[in-house]
Amino acid sequence: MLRDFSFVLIFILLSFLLCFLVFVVPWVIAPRSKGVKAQDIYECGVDPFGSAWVRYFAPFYLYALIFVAFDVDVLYLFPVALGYWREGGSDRFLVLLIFLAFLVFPLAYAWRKGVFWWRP
Amino acid sequence: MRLWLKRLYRLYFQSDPFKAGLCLLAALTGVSILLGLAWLLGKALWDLGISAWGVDFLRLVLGALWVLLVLFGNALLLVWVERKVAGHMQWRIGPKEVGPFGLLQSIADAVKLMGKELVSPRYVDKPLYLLAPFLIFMPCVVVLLVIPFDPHLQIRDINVGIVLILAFSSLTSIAVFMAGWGSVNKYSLLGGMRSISQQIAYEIPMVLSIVPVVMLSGSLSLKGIVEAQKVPYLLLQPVAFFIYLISAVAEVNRTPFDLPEAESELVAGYHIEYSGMRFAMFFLAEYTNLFIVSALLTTFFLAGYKGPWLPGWAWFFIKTYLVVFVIMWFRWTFPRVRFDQLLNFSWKFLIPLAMLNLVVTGGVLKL
Amino acid sequence: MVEAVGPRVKLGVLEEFLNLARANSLWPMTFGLACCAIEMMATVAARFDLARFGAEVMRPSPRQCDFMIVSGTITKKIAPVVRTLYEQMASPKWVVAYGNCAISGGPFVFEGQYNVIEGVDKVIPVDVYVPGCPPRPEALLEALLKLQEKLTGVRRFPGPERRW
Amino acid sequence: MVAEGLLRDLDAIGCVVEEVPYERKGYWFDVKAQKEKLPELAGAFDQHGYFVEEVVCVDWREELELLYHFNHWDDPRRFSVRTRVKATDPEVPSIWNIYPGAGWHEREIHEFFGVKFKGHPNLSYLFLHPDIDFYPLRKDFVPVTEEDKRVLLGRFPEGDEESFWLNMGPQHPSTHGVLRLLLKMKGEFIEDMEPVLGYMHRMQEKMAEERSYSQYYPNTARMDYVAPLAFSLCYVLALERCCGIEVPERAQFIRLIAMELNRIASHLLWLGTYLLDLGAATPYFFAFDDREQILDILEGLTGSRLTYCYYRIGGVYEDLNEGFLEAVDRFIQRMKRRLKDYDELVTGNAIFLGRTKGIGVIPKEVARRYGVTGPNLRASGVAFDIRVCEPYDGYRFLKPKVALREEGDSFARYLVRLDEIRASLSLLEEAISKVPEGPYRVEKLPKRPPVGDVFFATEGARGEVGVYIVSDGSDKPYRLKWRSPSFSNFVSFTEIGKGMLIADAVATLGSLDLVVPEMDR
Repeated sequence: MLRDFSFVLIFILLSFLLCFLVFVVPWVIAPRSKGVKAQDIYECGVDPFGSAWVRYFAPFYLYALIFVAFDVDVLYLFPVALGYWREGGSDRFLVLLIFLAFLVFPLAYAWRKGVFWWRP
Repeated sequence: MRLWLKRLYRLYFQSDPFKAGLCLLAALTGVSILLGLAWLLGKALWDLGISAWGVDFLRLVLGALWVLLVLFGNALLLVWVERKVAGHMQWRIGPKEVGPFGLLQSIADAVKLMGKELVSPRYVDKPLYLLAPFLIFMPCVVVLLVIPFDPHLQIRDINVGIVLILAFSSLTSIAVFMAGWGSVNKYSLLGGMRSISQQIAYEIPMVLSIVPVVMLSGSLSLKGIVEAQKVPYLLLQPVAFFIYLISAVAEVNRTPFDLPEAESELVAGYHIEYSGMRFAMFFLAEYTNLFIVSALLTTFFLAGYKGPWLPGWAWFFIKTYLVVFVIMWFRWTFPRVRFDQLLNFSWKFLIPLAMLNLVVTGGVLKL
Repeated sequence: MVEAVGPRVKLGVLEEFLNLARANSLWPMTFGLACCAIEMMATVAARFDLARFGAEVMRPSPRQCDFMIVSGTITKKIAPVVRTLYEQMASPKWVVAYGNCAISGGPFVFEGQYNVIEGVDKVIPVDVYVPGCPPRPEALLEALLKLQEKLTGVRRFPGPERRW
Repeated sequence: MVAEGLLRDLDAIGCVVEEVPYERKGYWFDVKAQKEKLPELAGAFDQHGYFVEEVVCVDWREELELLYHFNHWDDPRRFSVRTRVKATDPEVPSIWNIYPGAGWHEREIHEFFGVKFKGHPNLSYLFLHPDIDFYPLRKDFVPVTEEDKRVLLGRFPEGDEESFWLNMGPQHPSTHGVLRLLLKMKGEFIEDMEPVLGYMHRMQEKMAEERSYSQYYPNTARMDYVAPLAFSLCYVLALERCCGIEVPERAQFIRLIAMELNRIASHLLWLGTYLLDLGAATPYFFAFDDREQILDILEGLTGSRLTYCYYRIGGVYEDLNEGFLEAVDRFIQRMKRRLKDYDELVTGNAIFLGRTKGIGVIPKEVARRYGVTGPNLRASGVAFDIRVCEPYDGYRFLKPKVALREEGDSFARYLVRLDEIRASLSLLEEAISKVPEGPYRVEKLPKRPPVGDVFFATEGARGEVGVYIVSDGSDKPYRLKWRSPSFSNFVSFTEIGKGMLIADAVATLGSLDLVVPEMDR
């Protein structure tokens, strides 16, 4: 197990190293632009009004909230599914149904509350 | 040296069909030899057993080389294939002049991007902006670790492979959001926002469509799943297959779901401020992710490397690239959906359907 | 106008190799100004197919493209925009002045005119000029070949005279 | 009829209405009004369902003359309402609250002539660059005063740092040129917008005053470069109407054939770029390939691919070239097959339907108040087509079928344009079988047009193209004003676009088929 994940760790490091090397090359061999606006923020060729970091509107956060309600539960489905077929009796199906019912509930609630209906 | 370069140049651009054919043949032979070599090495190592530290180390080194080969070879190939496929679908021929059949086109692109300036705008949030290309590249490398290209060509068969893949591919959305937020550009911010809600919306149907596969195979290791498929699960789980296909297209941000980089709305989306190699990382990640989701689709539903006559890796690559072709076909046929339609399609249609599919599967298995 | 500083390390052979790659992967910017933009679009389309030379990757963001096709009249209002976009492009970068308007103001120059800048080279440096009103798509292809020639010193297709 | 009822109302208001010969002037009624009575007058026109075609200002040195052209969909008899103001301190009541479309024309006149419109909420720069510190279209040099400059620089959101302002354009893939929209966003929704035009303002109207009639003529094709023949035709026909030239029938047929081919080419280009806006790349290549066939035919006829200079006052430049009619016939057969392909590829596509159905609806009332014309209007259920209402040239012999849809959304506009391609094909089929023999142009032309004014409207691919020419008897126009359909079509978007998703805004903007240099002139 530990050896498995040492592989993963080494590969992560490898990818970072590779990326770093790839970024050093252009730093060395690429020419650089000069210009007053070269380092400015691009916005279709004109100066932007105000910052991009402003208060953002709600629908995205609502989606994020139901996702949180969902994702962890969905991940627990894997242990349920793993031995589902070969082990245990028909009562497993009932367990699955109960599990899914918990998933259906937030979805139905969000649907009812109009999260999926966009309006300005 | 100069003369040699010019000769090379002439070979590139004024090649007759004969020379072109020769070049292609040479390239194909080279790739086959490399693949065969990797296969043989993998097989030999497999036979040696995996207890010894030395063998592990060897596997690691060879695995790293293999991953690099797949990563860059695949991206170069797919860029060329995509442009060629697009060309032929659109009554034109696509890249043709750069090398035989335009085969060197993607290499020229890569080298050019290597020599391009890395602009880092003044007002960006430096840590986020600089880290995003690293983070988008990392999952691509790690996920290739567990993909079974062949019975003998899998760098490491981790027993919770699926969970690992899901965990790391979720990182992509974080990287994209970091890029969008860190650029302090309004278009990229919109792109980042879209990206993150799109990825989380389509991750759930994706997971829910994998769960029946796990139920059927009783294994979380990718190799175990392939070995458990007496018949391709496409036949047993057609609904899950289509849900996975749609979610996969959405996960890799391709038309009709390419909202985060929607060209006609958000100019270039989240990577709008990235230039040169940094942009190339996003480009590379896009094509590698395309390969990965196709490979996973092959593994889960099309019986992976299994198949008669041909060696395993050949079957694997044939199936994977077939899926890649289908996804490309989508791209050049469909318009882009609207953003709320995209999200609601997942939440209102795909997720309930996936749950229903799960219930039916569970019921049938316990009958 | 000095628009760029050279690389930190410059090697002759490396530079030639890079230029060879650059010449074969010139990505234009999606920036249509006026009439000539339609001919630019026609050049990308099926009959003329800019993709043959690997130049069909229209990048809308200036950070990611290699050359700008100035396809139309430069008015006083658009000139700063063109200048900004040019500066925001990542170097190395090139400019094609496509059409008479971009070269000299074209048919829109007359006594007492108040809004047209007579030539885009008053705003940004230009590498290739393509005359015509509008130039045919073949002319844009020729401009691309000229740009490649400028980079590699070699003409792709044997022209009137072979250099080597 | 509507006009009679209106005439009674106008009498009640107390305006002098004069009936003028339509064949020479291009309008039926000439209304002279006091400037104070303008709002009242506009109200009367509004009650009878008229729309503003254009607002023109003519500088007579001591006085400025303002002209409002009103027209009606069901009773297309044009009213020309004129009022005069002192050139030293020109001030007129604005009619923007009755006709918001006219409000946009008023903004244009304000910055080009310095006429102040009392009650107008926003008289900031629309076309011009802030450095230009005089009124360009005035005959004498009139500098912009400090006070006026403040008004002109008025409404930029400099202080408003809290909101999410997004610049869409000038360099943006889906604005097709250099249109700039300053959007006030609320997340993905558009709360408010401020268009900035004039990035392609090429002084067409000023240039006309500097050049002789024939010198100016080639530039007409550079305004709407997608369907340039409509503008050429309009200009040529206006001068013919002014001079009373009767064109041979063969020339009229040739003009009609070229014009209809050009219309199909324009709609094909629109089809391709619109689908590109919606994210589908392939139809773009298909449409351009079909368009190339038309360009081949027109190149054989006119000698150029895009900016034609083919029509001449009193006919056309050259007779039909050899094999032209056969080529047109071949194209018609090909195009009929191809339309089926488009139907299969695009029309039935569920994603396309989801993106366009019910999106960007232009109600009839909005269309009227903004002066929307062309396919955009016909998609809203109004059968108003200049080719049928005021038949000119070859359209007096051949009637096109008017494509009509009721929904008014983007999908309806798409269908109307496809139907127009079909209608144009059948019209072409009829025309090439009926081309009469005879001369293709008149030999004797008058040196210069007589003193007077003339209006002419033709149906371009985007809507009603109109030109208003004031001649003082010299070889240069005294004043020339274009009515560009894209401008009126576009300003309607400032109303319907509010509260839209940005993706819908792209889909709607694309479906309006805008050509920016035509808006900016």
